[in-house]
Amino acid sequence: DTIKVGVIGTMSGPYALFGKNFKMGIDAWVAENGTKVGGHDVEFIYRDEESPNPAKSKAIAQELIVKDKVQYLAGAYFTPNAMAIAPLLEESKTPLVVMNAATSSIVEKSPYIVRTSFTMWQNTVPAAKTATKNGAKKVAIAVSDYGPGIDAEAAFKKTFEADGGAVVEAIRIPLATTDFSPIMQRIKNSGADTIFTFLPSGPPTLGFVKAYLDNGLKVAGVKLMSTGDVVTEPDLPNIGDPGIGILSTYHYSVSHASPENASFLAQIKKGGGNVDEVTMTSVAAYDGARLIYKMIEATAGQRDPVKAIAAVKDMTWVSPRGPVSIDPATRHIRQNVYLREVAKVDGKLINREIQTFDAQPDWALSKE
Amino acid sequence: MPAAPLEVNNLSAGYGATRIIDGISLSVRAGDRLAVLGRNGMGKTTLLVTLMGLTTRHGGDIRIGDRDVTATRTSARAGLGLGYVPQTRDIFASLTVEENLRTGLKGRPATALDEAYEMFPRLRERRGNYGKQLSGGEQQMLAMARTLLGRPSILLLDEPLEGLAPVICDELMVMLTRLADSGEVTIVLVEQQIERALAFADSVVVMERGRVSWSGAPQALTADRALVDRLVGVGIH
Amino acid sequence: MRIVLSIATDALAYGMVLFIISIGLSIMMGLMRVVNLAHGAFAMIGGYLASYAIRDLNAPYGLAILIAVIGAIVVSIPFEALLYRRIYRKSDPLIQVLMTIGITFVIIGVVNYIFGPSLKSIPLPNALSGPLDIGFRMVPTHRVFVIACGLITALLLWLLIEKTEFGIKLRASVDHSDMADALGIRTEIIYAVTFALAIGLGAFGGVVGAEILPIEPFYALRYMVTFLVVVSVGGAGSITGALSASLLLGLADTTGKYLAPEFGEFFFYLTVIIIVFLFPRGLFGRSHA
Amino acid sequence: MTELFKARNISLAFGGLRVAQDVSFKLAAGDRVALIGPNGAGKTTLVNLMTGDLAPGNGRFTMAGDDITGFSIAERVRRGLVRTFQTTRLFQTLTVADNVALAIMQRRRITRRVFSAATERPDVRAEWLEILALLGLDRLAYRQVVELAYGQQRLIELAIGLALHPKVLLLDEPAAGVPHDEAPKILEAIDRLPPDIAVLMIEHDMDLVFKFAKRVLVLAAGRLIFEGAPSDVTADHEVRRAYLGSYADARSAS
Amino acid sequence: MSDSATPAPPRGLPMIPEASGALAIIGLGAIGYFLFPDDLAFLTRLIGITLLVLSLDLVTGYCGVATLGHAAQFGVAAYAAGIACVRGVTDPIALLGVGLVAGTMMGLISGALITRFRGLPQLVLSIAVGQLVAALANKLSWLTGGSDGLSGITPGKVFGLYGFDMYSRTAFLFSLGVLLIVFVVLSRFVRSPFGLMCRGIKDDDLRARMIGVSIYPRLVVMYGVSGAVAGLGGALTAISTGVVGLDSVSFERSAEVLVMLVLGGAGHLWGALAGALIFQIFEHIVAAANPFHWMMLVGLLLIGIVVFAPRGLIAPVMALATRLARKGDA
Ligand SMILES: Nc1ncnc2c1ncn2[C@@H]1O[C@H](COP(=O)(O)OP(=O)(O)OP(=O)(O)O)[C@@H](O)[C@H]1O
Ligand SMILES: Nc1ncnc2c1ncn2[C@@H]1O[C@H](COP(=O)(O)OP(=O)(O)OP(=O)(O)O)[C@@H](O)[C@H]1O
Ligand SMILES: [Mg+2]
Ligand SMILES: [Mg+2]
Repeated sequence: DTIKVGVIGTMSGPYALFGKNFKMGIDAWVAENGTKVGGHDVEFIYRDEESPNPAKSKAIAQELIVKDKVQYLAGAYFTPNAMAIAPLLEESKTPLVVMNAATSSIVEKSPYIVRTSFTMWQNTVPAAKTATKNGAKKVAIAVSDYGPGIDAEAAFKKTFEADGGAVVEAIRIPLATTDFSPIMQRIKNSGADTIFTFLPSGPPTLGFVKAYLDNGLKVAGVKLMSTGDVVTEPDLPNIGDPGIGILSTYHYSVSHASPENASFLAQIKKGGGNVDEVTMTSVAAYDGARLIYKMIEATAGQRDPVKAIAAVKDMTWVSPRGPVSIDPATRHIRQNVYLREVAKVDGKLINREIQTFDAQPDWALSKE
Repeated sequence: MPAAPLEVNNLSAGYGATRIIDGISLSVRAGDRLAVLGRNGMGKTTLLVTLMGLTTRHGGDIRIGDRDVTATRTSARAGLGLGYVPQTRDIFASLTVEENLRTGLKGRPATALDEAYEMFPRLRERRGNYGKQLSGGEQQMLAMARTLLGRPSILLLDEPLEGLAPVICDELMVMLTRLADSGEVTIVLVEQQIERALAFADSVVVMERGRVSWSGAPQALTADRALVDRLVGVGIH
Repeated sequence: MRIVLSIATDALAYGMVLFIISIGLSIMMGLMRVVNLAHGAFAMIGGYLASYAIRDLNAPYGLAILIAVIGAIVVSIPFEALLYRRIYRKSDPLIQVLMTIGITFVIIGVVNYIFGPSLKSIPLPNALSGPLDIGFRMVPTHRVFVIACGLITALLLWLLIEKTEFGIKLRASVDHSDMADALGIRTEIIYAVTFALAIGLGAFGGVVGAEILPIEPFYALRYMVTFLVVVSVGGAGSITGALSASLLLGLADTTGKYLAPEFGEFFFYLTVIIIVFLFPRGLFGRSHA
Repeated sequence: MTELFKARNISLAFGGLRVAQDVSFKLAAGDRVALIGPNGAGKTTLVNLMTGDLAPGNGRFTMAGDDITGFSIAERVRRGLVRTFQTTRLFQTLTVADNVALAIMQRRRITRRVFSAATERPDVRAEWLEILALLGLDRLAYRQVVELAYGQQRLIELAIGLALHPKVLLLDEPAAGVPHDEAPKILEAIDRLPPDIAVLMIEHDMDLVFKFAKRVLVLAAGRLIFEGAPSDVTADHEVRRAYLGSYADARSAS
Repeated sequence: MSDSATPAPPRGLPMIPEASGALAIIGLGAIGYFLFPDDLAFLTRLIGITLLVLSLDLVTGYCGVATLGHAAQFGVAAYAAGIACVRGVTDPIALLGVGLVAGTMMGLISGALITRFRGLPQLVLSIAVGQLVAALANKLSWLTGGSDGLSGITPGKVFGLYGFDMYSRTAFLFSLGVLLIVFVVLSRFVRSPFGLMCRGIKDDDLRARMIGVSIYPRLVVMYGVSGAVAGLGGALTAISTGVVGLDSVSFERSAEVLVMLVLGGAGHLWGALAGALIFQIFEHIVAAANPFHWMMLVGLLLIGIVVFAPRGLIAPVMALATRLARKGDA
């Protein structure tokens, strides 16, 4: 028999790179572990969520469940799309492995959801701590004006102010913005010594960093601190040498030095993937596939979501990003977050890890 | 360019698949003046437009001088000396009067514009105005002048007197007669002012439902009002 | 005062980028009456070619611009010959929208396939990169370059369209293509040349504007609305219109971003509405007959 | 006779060009007036001013004693001021019948109805059939207007005008493009109108003007230079020179 | 004088349009329900969008108003229905009513702004109004859920009997019923004197004014009707999906439905119906077959339509029908 897994991701459209990464990660896992689990064939079926479009995503998920009879759902790049799928899970007894959507509350929408990606709180709290440690007194926060951005702003503000710092400017930038000159000017006038920013990876992030450099903020000594989304590895060549030294906190760097990561990247290359295009979503997908295999194994190929979720609820393993575990209370991944710095190594720009924050939970949901 | 003869052989054409003119043959000698008469909707305009190559041709052929132009592109026909003044005038609305005239120059120097202004002094006064601001009659003058500036050897006129004041009609007819007399141009005139058309032409065809229903000398019609009435008049249709 | 100057500087630079990219579309919409929603797609092709020329062929910036402009025109030729010709004359604008959206999708698909889904930068020469001190603040050097390019483009185009025989023939062909033909104007050539001009301008804008509107496969759709709005507000086909609309909208956008960024496009579109109500024919529209 | 329409001291200039200069006239019930004058004299512009398409720089219009200068186009039409266009303006993609039917239904205030079939309402149909038959257009009733010859389109302009049951009817060169010998059909149609309406016709076809008009207004360079009986107009030296040309001679000869 | 007999109106399809419309929709619905029972979620979504396309046809096809902001009516109604549901109004019929009212209001507002102008200014205003609504939907995230979407919409049973399930049977039949009623009502509406006058205004608005029509109020009313239809579509989508996202007010949505309309043939309800069905089914099939490069195929479809059926898909069918009818007369 064949157990089908429906993967919903951004396969076309402006975010196609990340959908492609879902596939690269899953392919890498399958290449290493085979297409059979305990005698059952596993087949991944890809569908395009394209953009934040909950109605469409729900129709796709429903079709996967009803028509293709998938036993598991996976993927979900955007939060609203994940939210739209959630109500289907219980009736259809289908677990969902979220491989990107980063709003904390998603896992609360259904007991059948586990997440292998990250949340904004998870990555931002270490950023705020770092800022304090590096002597930042006055910070300007600039985030994209949508769910994750607002999460990032709240997380930074809360942590940084608790440590005695002052937030002198908090700017919410619309997603469509590409010209950041006026924003830089405003930050400059605010007298901030450090900028904290989160923008979803893509054209805006590049524009932001360039505006930071070209408007003379770097020259004037204003530091830039961000979550890793702003300096994803495929963007680094575009930012170029002026970006060297930018700090970020993130759960995965393509340059992470570990045997697991090396073999993961080698596997991607072997499968025809381009290592320069690898982003965090491929790792989330790789680990997501691990969870799915585990669930299939635990249920012996039967549709039994309770048993399946129970089997992965407290899993612990070493991922290409480092040691991770699933938090049984939240079904969200607990992982190391790294402080990285853009550096040039062997003529190539990378995010060099310079400090590790061990086993970070989702700070929004966690009771710690 | 000296006047050229025009030969049309068994020409059929229309708009898309709809056939409007059906097997028309005409022969106009160089320097001749042919008047085309007929009631509304009989295909006069369609005939002229087909000569310019702007409809779907279903059959037959067209010759200018000794050249077969049946398959020639519209702009090239203009290059061969065919000049057309449409019934709807087709003024370039967003060009000024002067710019409109310049489109008709066909490579002649801009000083030639004075010819047009002499022909219609009214246009000189309005030279800086946009085409769409002109009165109906002014547009008619402009359309005529624009085509004449290109010194056509065959001139196709579709109701050129429509909307012109009687004095201007007089002047225009005088001018057209002078042009034709000079032997520089062959004229095909579609006109509803039958008396003026008959006085001007040296041969006449009457069209009915896309065919030539009568042809002959203008005198035959001038003399016989009843015949005119039957052919183009208020008869039953 | 400093703030005002500062905003004005940013607005001018942003406005000029909008202008350079939109003017090709303005010509296409105003003079050829083709609502070419694929304009951004050709600008994007220009951007990709320039990026490829600089990063993979090590071409200097100036040469890369040339390659981009000529390359985009060459790519556009089959589109012109096979597709655009069908929608030039008298065609319903809705049909034009349909066709040009289709062309956009196809170009996006092909570009995505060839160059991959990630963003492509166009590295600047040293002389144009980094900040430039203009007294009261630092501005990106590149912006100064863009402003100069914008002004020169505007002037040359104005001369071409308003003052030359070509401009007259073009406008005549658009008003009444049959009549223009009947006067001996080779309208199909006029159209082809103008099309190439519009595409070339788009590609040029795509390259020099890439710092603000970065080149990626969805460029063509992402900025479609912005270009359309700039052209319509300015009045299609008018150089001065496009220029003033770009500057005004650039100002609205920059001011909004500076003073209340969280409102996003709100002020931009509010300004659009106000301008339309004040100038119902576009700022300097070529009103169509 | 009751005065239906009055123009008082109307002036308008386009930039430097003064197209109406202090024009005043009256139209009374039963009037049949021809407005003639050289090309570009301002005749069409005057009609545009009367219908509200243009606003005068100066002067007032009154209809049945009410000042209508500030009224919208539609409002004036509803009061019975109806025009035809020199260059045809029709509903091009609709059929001939629909064009006339719309005018009829608008007049009868039934175009606001949202739930009844339109053109084929028996009462409406009877009316458009009659009008089209009068102008010899009935065979074309179900043809799309775009497909018609220009001369036929001109007659539809008139048909729409008639369908609106005007009190004051302004005809801008209704016979242009209609064969000279068929033009009387237009007069015939006008003759069928109720006798108490006023008709103002702009026309360059002098035969038609003389058959039609009981009074002639001559406009030149935006000024009314003559007002009087048709028989007097050919005698007026100025009018002969500026406008009539050989026609005057032909007419005085006959 | 003419001696010809009084002209006979050209004969149309053998049945009156309302009946043929109803039959076609029931037929298509039956095909969907019985032959594609696993695709009902998709078909339900399709019906919601189809209503938006029909609504767009009213203003674009019948009034000639060019708009790239029509999703505003749809989205506002979807949000209104969604918010009402989240706050306790769970009866689906009542939610439809909420959508209808919200859509109508939004339609009247947009119409009042947009139809004052023609041409490009009109187009750009429609974009601006649409984008303002989108910016507001994002800004008012306490009400709309912002970019996370408005979730948790769980409508009650239809007539208290049929609940919404995962297989979308109820949702599909419910939507189909709404579409049926709307289509029949609109068939009648567009042939009414009011509808015919709108077509006249589209052809030549000065001519319309010159027969005494005040066009502005009429266009605004038409926009209101159009908003009502779009509102039903939005409410249906909210009810059947259970989430409302920013996509429902987005520019992309507006552009997409315009493409569908033109593809089918603007100015015919059948064209709107055909365009909506064909585009969405085609997109659905190619997107499933090739999730990575389906866009290119859709692009090729659009180009193909312009090349082979430049007046939309429905025009050749209509021409054929007329030809057959004329032949029948002869
Ligand atoms: N674009 C068109 N498409 C289809 N049929 C047309 C078109 N233009 C004209 N016709 C038809 O062709 C026939 C001949 O039209 P044409 O314009 O040649 O007549 P005409 O003799 O010039 O009439 P008029 O004196 O009124 O100008 C008419 O029956 C008309 O309905
Ligand atoms: N919008 C405008 N701007 C500038 N000039 C205009 C405008 N409209 C009309 N004119 C000018 O006003 C004058 C009067 O035009 P009008 O159309 O009233 O003339 P007319 O008496 O009807 O002439 P015709 O008999 O030729 O139709 C013309 O010279 C015309 O060029
Ligand atoms: Mg004709
Ligand atoms: Mg006039």
